[in-house]
Amino acid sequence: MIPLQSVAILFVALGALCVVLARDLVRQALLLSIYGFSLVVLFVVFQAPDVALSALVVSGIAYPVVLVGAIARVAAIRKRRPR
Amino acid sequence: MNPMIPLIAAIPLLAATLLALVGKWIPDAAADIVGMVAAAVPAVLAGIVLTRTVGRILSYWFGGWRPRAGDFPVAIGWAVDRFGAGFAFLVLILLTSALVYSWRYMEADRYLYVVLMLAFGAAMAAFVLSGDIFNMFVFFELMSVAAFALTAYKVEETSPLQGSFNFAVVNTIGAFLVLFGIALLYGRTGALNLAEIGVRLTNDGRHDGLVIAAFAFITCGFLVKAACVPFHFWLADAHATAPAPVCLLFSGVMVEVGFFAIARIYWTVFDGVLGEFQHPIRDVLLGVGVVTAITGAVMCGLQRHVKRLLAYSTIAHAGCFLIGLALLDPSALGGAAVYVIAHAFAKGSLFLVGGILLMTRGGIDELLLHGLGKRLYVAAAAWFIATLALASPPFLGTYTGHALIEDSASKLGYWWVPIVLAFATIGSTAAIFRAGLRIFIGAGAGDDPILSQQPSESPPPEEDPELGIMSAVTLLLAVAGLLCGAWTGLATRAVEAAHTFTDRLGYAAAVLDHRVPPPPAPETWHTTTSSIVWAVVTLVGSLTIGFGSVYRNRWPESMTRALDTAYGPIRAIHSGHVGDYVAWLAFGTAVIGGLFAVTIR
Amino acid sequence: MSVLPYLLAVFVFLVGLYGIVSSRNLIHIAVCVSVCQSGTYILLLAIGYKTHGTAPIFGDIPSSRKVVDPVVQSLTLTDIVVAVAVSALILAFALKAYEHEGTLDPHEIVEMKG
Amino acid sequence: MTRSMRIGLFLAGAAGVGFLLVWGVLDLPTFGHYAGPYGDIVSKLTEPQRHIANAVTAIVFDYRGFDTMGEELILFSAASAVAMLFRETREADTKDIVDAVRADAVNGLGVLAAIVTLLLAFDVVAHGFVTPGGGFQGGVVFAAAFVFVYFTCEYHAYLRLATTKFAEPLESFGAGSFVGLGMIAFAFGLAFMGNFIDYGVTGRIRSGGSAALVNWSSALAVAGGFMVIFSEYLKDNMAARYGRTKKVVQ
Repeated sequence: MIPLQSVAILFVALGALCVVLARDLVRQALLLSIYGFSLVVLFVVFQAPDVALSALVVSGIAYPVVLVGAIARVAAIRKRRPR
Repeated sequence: MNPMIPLIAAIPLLAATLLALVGKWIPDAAADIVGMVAAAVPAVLAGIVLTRTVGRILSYWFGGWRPRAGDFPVAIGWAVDRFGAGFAFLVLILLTSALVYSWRYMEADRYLYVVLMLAFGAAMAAFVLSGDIFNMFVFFELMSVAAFALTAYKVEETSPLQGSFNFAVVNTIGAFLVLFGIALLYGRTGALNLAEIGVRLTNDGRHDGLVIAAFAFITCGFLVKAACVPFHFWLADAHATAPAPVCLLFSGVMVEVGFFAIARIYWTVFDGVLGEFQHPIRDVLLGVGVVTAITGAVMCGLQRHVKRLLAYSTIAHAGCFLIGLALLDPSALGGAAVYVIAHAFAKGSLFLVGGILLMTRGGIDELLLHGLGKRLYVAAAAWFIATLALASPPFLGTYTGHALIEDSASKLGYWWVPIVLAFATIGSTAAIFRAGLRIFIGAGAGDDPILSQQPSESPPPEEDPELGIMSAVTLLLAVAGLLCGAWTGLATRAVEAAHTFTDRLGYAAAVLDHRVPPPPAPETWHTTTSSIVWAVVTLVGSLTIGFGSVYRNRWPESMTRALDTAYGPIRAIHSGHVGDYVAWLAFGTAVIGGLFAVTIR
Repeated sequence: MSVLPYLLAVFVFLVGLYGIVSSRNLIHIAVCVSVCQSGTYILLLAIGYKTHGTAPIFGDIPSSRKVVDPVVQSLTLTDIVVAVAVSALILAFALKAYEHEGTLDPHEIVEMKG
Repeated sequence: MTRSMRIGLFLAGAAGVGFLLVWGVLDLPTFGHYAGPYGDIVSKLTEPQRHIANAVTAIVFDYRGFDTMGEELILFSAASAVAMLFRETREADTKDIVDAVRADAVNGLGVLAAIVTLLLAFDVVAHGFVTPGGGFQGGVVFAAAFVFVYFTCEYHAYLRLATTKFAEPLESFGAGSFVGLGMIAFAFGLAFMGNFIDYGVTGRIRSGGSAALVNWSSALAVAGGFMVIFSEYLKDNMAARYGRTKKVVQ
């Protein structure tokens, strides 16, 4: 195992922990993207460029749009609902 | 290679995509017709394929990548045996019935419903025909995604979104467990074809942590789909939320697909390497089956939401199926197969009656419907016929399945198996009978303090519904369920098919070396006295207890209170909280896997 | 050290599960499910890795070069698509539940139990 | 069950599951010493048999193309399901919402970025057999090009471009043509998903035979599927933000 792999592994482990422990949704969405990019790095050092590219488009485009859309929607409803 | 085999899945999938393409512009009726045709044609194909699998395994290699005899299979192959073809046939028949029934049942955006139903049915058919473990996983996921979506179809009416959410989360995690198992197997054998993995694992011969963990994860992952305790929680929520014709497929075949997967993978992959540990594996799986059967039966008696009641009854029967599978004996497995068929028809019919009640009476709560079903004659007839079929009366309904499992269990020394089967059958059938008596006869009291209150679905009842087609399908299924048991030829054929199914070497020879395995010896049906005695016991027990529980208000108060207290803990476990469900999933996997780890050394 | 990638997969999977169990928010649960799933990608890719192997693309390398396993990579690609599809669906359920019940707390959306 | 009981139960279970998993992975071949034959055999085969340089895409679209068909159908089902769940909010509800970025520079850059992204998407798909990439990655990028329009220009412009009237058929067509290509092979007397076009030259865009068509149809399916999912989320979001949703409980 090369040192770069160890570093990537460490980042992924920390990233997963952060995503799960973040209780605030916006913060979690941001952390998920960062975690996604750490996965991209890991896949690159595992010599899997195709998978890395997939993980890149997924964590760079698909998850953010869907997740931020969902969070914004919740916020919009909450704002309109008198509590 | 027979082109009919891929068409069994390809036709409904192609129809689903085409329907999605044009669905917005065509009338609902056209979408329905396309759906029915696209389900019926592959059903016929599956039937034809079924007739060609007598004592044979037909393989099909996608993309024409048929390996030469003895070569490594580089592509995806399907291996169709009797069980697989028969199961696909059952799936597509039920899919067709559900779509015919939905003709008058579904409203908004009907084409999307048909699209998802076709994808769901095709995925199940493909799953049972596949001979490649990752291909199975893909279709397992397709089946799950379509199923999640279908639970939420009536999203405006069924406010408990809890059902769909919990279903999706728990089943997705179950699929991850399966995938972990697949990855471990791939790491050891470097193959994905079931036969190839089996050969390589057997030649390797190690039964170390990897093999045990892979076996445990694959088994537990599929047990989630099969709704076994403690992975069963999602099932009641999902059934209570899903539309009735969807429940027909859920209870009739989706749950059973989980057992099929375990059986298929055990007998093609693990049978060789873990063959000497049949005893511990049998004991662990039997234990799970017994707990599932008893939990399902007990919980079933506590329900007043009819679809939820039927869901718990499915759990009770799932426990019995698992017992049949866990005996790891061809004759018991054949018994489980005919049991599945009879149960699918009968339980499906009961769910369809539930749909009729929802549509015409605007409710699904047994107590609120008290006496309201009096004029639904056909539905009432279907309900009681199906109840009878599930009560396992001599030579009718689920009897042949029960008899085969019981006989094989006593041969193997498990004398207590009939007692468990009888308990599960009586507990669940009594509750179904009770609900029928209340709703269709108006018998007994309109109140029962023991039953747990649920938010009832309350769609507005339709003014003048056309029930003709719906009632006909419902009655037909009930009668089919009842008559299954009378046809002992079905049982003997199932046992023969089970011999082919459990023959690992024959399967590998057929898939990898293109050799025809020797046909199984022909079976004959033996009626044993004990099976008839047990059949009478379950029938009488179901009817008596069902009748008695209608009049719970005449029971002594102290007894009712004691029962309520006794049921407290088991009720509390079914909390509806997705976190609890996942915690139980982890715990159950740890216990089952741990038992395998301790006993397989 | 050489089992570290495998242990990472186990760790990520269990951490994701912990997130689901301890969560008080449906959207948070949906994200944790996708974290769980990334554990499976890591395990698959780690199994197919070869020391000093290159990516299995033979455009400008000789076909005799040692390459890592392409099969696990294709399995992972499929897995990723499945993950996104399932996540989008679970999130949609969460949003619908919020719309109906006005809460994202899994404890409060419970309507059926027992 | 209280939260602490739940977590306690889970930790007990997770300890067991973790033990099993670790026990299992410790018996795997050491990291970096992949032993199995499947990958090695296929790596050796793709170039001579199929003239595809990228072994991963060869497996995805050819050897295990049937899995990919299932995968596209999963995406298709999920996108249809999301559309079904959000069907309460129809496009009509968001028709007269104005949600625009009023800065010419941003608009211009956005359009430019969208065009470049589209070109990139085509490139990623087209070179799938030569370099990393292919139908899935390209398809997502394609859908992303439309999201650019939303982020930098106007919601309406996005709606006009990525209307579900366009995205849903695109998705269904893509997924359908995948199954259809499988069946066309029957007409040539081949097995389902058999190859019926010559393989071309390794390293060129047009290599891989009918797997190339499969690649493009999966690109369509993915692009359509993601566009549907994105549009539904954005549309629903708009309707919630601008007060057109009918159903708000309490």
